[in-house]
Amino acid sequence: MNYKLIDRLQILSISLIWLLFTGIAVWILNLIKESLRLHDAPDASLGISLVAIPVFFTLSSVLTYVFIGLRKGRKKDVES
Amino acid sequence: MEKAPAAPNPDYDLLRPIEDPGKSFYYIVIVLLVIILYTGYVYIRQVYYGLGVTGMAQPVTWGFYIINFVFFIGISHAGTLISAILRLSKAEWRRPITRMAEVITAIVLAIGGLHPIIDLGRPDRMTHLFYNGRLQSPLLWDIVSITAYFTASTVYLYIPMIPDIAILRDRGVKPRWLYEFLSWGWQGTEQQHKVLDRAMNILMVVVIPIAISVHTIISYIFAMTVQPGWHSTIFGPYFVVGAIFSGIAAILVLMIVFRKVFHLERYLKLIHFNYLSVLLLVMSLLWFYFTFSEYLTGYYGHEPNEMRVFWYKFSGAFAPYFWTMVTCNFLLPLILLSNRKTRTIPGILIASISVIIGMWLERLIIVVPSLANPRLPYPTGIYIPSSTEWTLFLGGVSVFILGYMMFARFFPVISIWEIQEGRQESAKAVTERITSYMPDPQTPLAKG
Amino acid sequence: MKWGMVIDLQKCTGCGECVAACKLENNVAIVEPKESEMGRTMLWMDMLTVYEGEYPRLRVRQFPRPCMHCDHPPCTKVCPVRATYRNEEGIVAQIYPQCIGCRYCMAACPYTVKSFNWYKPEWAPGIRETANPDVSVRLVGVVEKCTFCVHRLQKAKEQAKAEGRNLREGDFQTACAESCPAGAIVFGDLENTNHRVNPLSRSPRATRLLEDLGTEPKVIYLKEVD
Amino acid sequence: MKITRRNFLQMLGITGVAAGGISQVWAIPDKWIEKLQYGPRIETWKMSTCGQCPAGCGIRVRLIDEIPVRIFGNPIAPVNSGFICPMGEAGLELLYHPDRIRQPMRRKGKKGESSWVPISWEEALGQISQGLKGLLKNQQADRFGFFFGDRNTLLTHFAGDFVTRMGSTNFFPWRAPGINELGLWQAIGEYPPPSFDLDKTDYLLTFGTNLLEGPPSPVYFNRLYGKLKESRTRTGLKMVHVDARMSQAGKNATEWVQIRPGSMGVLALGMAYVILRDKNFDEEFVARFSVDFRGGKEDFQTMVARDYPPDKVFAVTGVPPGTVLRLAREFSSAKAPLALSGGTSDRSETALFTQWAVAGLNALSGSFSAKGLWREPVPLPWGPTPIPSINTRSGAFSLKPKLAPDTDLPAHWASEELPHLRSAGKLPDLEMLMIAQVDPLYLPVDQKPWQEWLSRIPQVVQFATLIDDTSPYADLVLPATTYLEQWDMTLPVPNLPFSQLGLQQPIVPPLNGARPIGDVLLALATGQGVTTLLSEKSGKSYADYIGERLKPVFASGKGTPFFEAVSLKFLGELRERGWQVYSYPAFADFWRLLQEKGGWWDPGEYPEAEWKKRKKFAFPTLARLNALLKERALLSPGQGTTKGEPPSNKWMEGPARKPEAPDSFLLAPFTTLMNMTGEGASQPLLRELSGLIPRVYWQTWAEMHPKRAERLSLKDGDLIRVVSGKGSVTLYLKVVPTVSPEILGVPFGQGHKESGRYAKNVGANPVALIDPLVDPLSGRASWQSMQVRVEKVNK
Repeated sequence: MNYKLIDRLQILSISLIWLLFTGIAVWILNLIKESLRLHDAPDASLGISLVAIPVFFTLSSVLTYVFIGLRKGRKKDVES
Repeated sequence: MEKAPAAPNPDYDLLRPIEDPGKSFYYIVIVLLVIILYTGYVYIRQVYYGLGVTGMAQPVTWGFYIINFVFFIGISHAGTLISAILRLSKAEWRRPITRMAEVITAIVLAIGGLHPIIDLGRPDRMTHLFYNGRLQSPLLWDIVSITAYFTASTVYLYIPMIPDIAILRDRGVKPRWLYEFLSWGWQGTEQQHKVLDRAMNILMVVVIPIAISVHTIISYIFAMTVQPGWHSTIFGPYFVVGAIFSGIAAILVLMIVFRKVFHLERYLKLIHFNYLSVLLLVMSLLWFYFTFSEYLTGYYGHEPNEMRVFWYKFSGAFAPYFWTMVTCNFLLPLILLSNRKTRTIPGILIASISVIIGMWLERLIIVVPSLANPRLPYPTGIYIPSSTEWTLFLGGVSVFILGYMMFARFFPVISIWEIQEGRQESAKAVTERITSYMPDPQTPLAKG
Repeated sequence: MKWGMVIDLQKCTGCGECVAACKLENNVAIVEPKESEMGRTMLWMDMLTVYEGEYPRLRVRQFPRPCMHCDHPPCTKVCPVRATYRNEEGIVAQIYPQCIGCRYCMAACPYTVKSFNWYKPEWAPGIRETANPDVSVRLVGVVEKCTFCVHRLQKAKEQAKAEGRNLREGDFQTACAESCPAGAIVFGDLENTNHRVNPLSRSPRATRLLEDLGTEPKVIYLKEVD
Repeated sequence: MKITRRNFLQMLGITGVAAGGISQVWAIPDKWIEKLQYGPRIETWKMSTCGQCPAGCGIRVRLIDEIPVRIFGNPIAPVNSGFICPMGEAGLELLYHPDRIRQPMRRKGKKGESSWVPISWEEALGQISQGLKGLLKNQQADRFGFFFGDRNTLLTHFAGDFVTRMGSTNFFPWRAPGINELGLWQAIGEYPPPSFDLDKTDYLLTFGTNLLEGPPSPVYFNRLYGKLKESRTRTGLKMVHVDARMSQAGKNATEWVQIRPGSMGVLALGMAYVILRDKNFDEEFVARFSVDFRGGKEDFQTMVARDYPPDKVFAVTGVPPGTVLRLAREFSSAKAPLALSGGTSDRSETALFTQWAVAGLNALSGSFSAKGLWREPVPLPWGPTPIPSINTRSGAFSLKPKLAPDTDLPAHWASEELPHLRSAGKLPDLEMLMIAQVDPLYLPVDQKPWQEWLSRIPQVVQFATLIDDTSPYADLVLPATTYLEQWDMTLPVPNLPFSQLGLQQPIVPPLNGARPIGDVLLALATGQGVTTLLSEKSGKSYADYIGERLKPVFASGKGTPFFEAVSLKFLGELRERGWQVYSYPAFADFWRLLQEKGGWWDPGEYPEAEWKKRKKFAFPTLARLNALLKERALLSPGQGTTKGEPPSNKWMEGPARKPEAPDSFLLAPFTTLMNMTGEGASQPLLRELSGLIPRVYWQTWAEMHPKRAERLSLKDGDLIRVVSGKGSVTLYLKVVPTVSPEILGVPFGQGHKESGRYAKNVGANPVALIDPLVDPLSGRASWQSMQVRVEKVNK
């Protein structure tokens, strides 16, 4: 089995997750912009974003942390 | 631990369902697939003709879809929340249970999350949410919180699974590439273990508030309106309690099923059921307490519109459902679980199923009556769900079953490495912990 | 500019003309009998009845019920896509192409004024083609409701612009106000002291539906006194 | 759901076929479609007059590229001044009705079968003139008859004229009698009766008269009620509605008095009893202008004193003595008391008795002496028009300039009794009957004899826009135009303080092969060599006939075309000074103005009622009533006093009308504004809104008092079967406190067997329950006193 490919895929997946979460963040910010433009209750929007965005990033960073951590923690003698 | 020991590990028969699933598995899958395909057809028909094919009308403009949405999301609180709490409180008996619970969460959330979309009159316009949604609408809050919860719980499910996936990989279970890909190169080194533990510690802390927020926000959908029976401050906690309540019931049912199907008596012992059912009993009492105070305040305030809804539930058209709910959620569990003789596997099974039914009824009773009794002098609305709605409900359930079966087909439903870890370490850890609770013998007491 | 309506229940005879006029003016679909039986009848303007006391002291109060066009509308707040909003002239408008049909606004409206297109609206051949050309026909799966005949406002504005003058009271009347035989429905600018609605809205008989909810409706009822 | 939906659409398709007689469903002309899509969207307005009911409201039609899109009220039409009613709104749905007949059709199969062969106009007209020729040749002109729904338009005169010119006298107009018509006819022998002015009264007592939901002019009276309701809070005007069902009239009155159906006359006389006892009656009027009040041994006073003490009245009417006393005293001490009878009181076996008694009450309490309260009927400048009449002795119909008080009746009273007259041998066997603007087999008439009668007439020709319940008994159905495609002229509405002529003009040319009735009649007449229908040689069409009739109006210089509102008073002054508001030197200008403005009106010509000039007011007495009963025996086969029996007034109180069993009720049909006469049912809008107030859309409902419902453990929305000796219908139950506990209110106007897709087999027709009872004095069919049983049906 092609370890290189799988390795690539793993990296790809983790980056996709980042993409997703940044996407969500951008979306929320955009909605805040909207609500400011239409001046209907941006406060609620802000509140949500303050909670939501950090949460998403914590999740993604935890994932990355594990991802990198596991790679670092490999035994050197293992053959790929 | 080093690499997998040569001696056949007793826990490896947990992998049996994965290594050879057996015929019956495929039969069931086929049946479920048929149901799901039919559901798909029914849904497409609904999209084609419009929501008219449902039983909804004015003034009851929300029906099964919203009810099931709330219900499924409620069930989802089984997993992550509970396992997180158990992990956090270092309850050692959690080890065989946690994963089952977390899987429920992941799958049910996916299903529940779809329901609002099913409920849309114009699903083709979903995209409007993205380029000009409005965060001031509780619906948007929901979308955000549910996405967060879904991702969080999947991560929380996945990370503790890595070692087991590695085991599968090492045993060369097909499809190899999948396990290779998912195991993220786990080899069980000290370092990796440290990383994993740290990650999990962070996650279990993060997950709990998210889980709670999700159901609180779902309750906001109703509580944010000024409708009688909805506009209530305790709806948030009320919903959360209900959710955990139904969640625990769901786990219990699943545990009993798996115990039977995969012969896991060695792992899922009576003690587990005992603990969980006590938890269920506690939640049942808590639920009753909330229900009681919710309706008492409404009744005592005696605001005419509130009362119209109130009587509609207590003695009106919805009385049968209401009292069934009370029986299912309170009386029956109380009787069955408070008494040691009936707190047996069958007793627990009955109690849990009745709780699941009861909680579904509760959602029904929250959604419909308030809509059916408008403030202005309109005639009381009627709501008779159509076959379409029933089918989609059935479909949702079968998707859940299928999903769970697929998971059980590819991954162990009981965390092998945690059990082993438990075997090897926790005994030691626990004794240490206990001694640490005890007063130190060395230092003599100061003489008075 | 704050458009509002005053309905004098002392004058209203409950004939239902406003309802008919509204349905035709706004091309509100007529659902088939089965649907109607399920409670899917669409009335932007509805006629509600309250029975007070018993014979011989029985009094029957009937009141027309358009959209209240609240100043603090509970419906706009919950809409996830801004398909309904309160415009700067105080009219709570619906944007049909925007609506995703979640029906949250219907659930949130304490006056239950909104209707939903459960099916594709159907008209008999001929009647569909000759519907009021000023009002778009709705699609399946969207929420609709009384708009204070906002299309007439646009026309009136253009007219006034073309004649290079300001909007006069008579220029913009809703279909119901225009057609009420008893003259019970008066429509106009609540802020403009020259408009009849302005003094009427301050009459001692003036009352609003479910005032205590703080939705501040711009439809004002003048109580029946006998 | 999907399936039922399909079915529904299919059902439409099929009815379309059946009704149209052609496989393809009627729609607007094809050339319009393109116009509607790519037209320049030029907006135009046309004035005309509404033809949905006899009120003659002015309408203003909005056209985009010559295509009507909406009907509004004509703001300068005095009768409705810009407002219209739901029926008026729905006009276009009638014009564009998908089931409208495109072609003349001959019935295939035998009478009573609704299956059709389309034929050409030529063929149809040929067939009719053949028939007529035959009759004229054999001197059998009297074998030709015309049953004509009188919409209070000039067309009625024209049709009558047509019949006479054909040499026949059998012109049978049909319409509901006007308010007070029956009673005042008996009392003073005048037709049309003097009219009242609601504006002038300070105590309005309506005996079943519902001015808000039916003729003469719902819009005018809704408007007036709005005004009165507001002003009464200051003026203290009292409005009392007496009826078994509250209805809009009762809801908008200050008081509603429950009464047993058909016993209103007794209440009126009961009030008279109190007034006489109090000696608080209009001495002067009674002394100077009335007969039979006192003196003579069977005078009014004795009868009332003997037979109508409050307790007896209570027994018959169910109105407590206290209420009778109070009403009587309030009424007699009012300055300008006004009692009206009509509406539901017309629809009982005691119709005429009631109206006469009410007229007596008016006379007694000084209503006729009140200043400006009563006014003379307005003579139009075009001189007397012959009145269709029936001679109660011979049973012969005829058109007369004036009715003979003792022997004649206005023909429309008796026109529901035609089959009976025939079977009594008073009516010749007709060879050819024309039917227009009325659907007799839907109306509350004695259905069976009607079907038999129509079945035995070899040539029944019907003018219709839609196949209706009568069509299956017609041999030939001719597609008639709607009021939006034809010329016509609506005549003054009785009881309005001005006379108005509303011009109906074609908003669009006749659609899809329909032709105006007037022009068809004209063609037929010329086909018979009869050209005298139009006096001028130049005349070609019915429009010219209208022109001719208008010439004298123009010449008289009276009145004026509609114009922007000014107060009647101011206008009166203008007229006194001989001013015209418009100047129209030539008739052509006058005609043009009429078309622009929508009609002509004359507020000035409205003198106060003169009692010196007229015949003395005859109070109802036992002797008179019993005499009348014999006199009119012809109209009421098998009713009234049997020979030898001493004259009594038992029958005047109608049969004992207490429902006996706990589940039995008195059926009380009523009409709604959305569907006054049943024609509304063909239009979807009205179909849906007919149940607006009870919120039972599209369905027919039954109104029951909460107490009774409770006892029968029925609740709102239940499905009930109403059973009478005659038949049974299934209805939705509406539990409302607005009906007396004894009755079951059922709306009339739904449950058509035909009349297009929207009406066909939707809802139920209470007529199916009604036994043919007749008011022996007027010949009007009664629908008030059926005993019905109610049983629950499981959905």
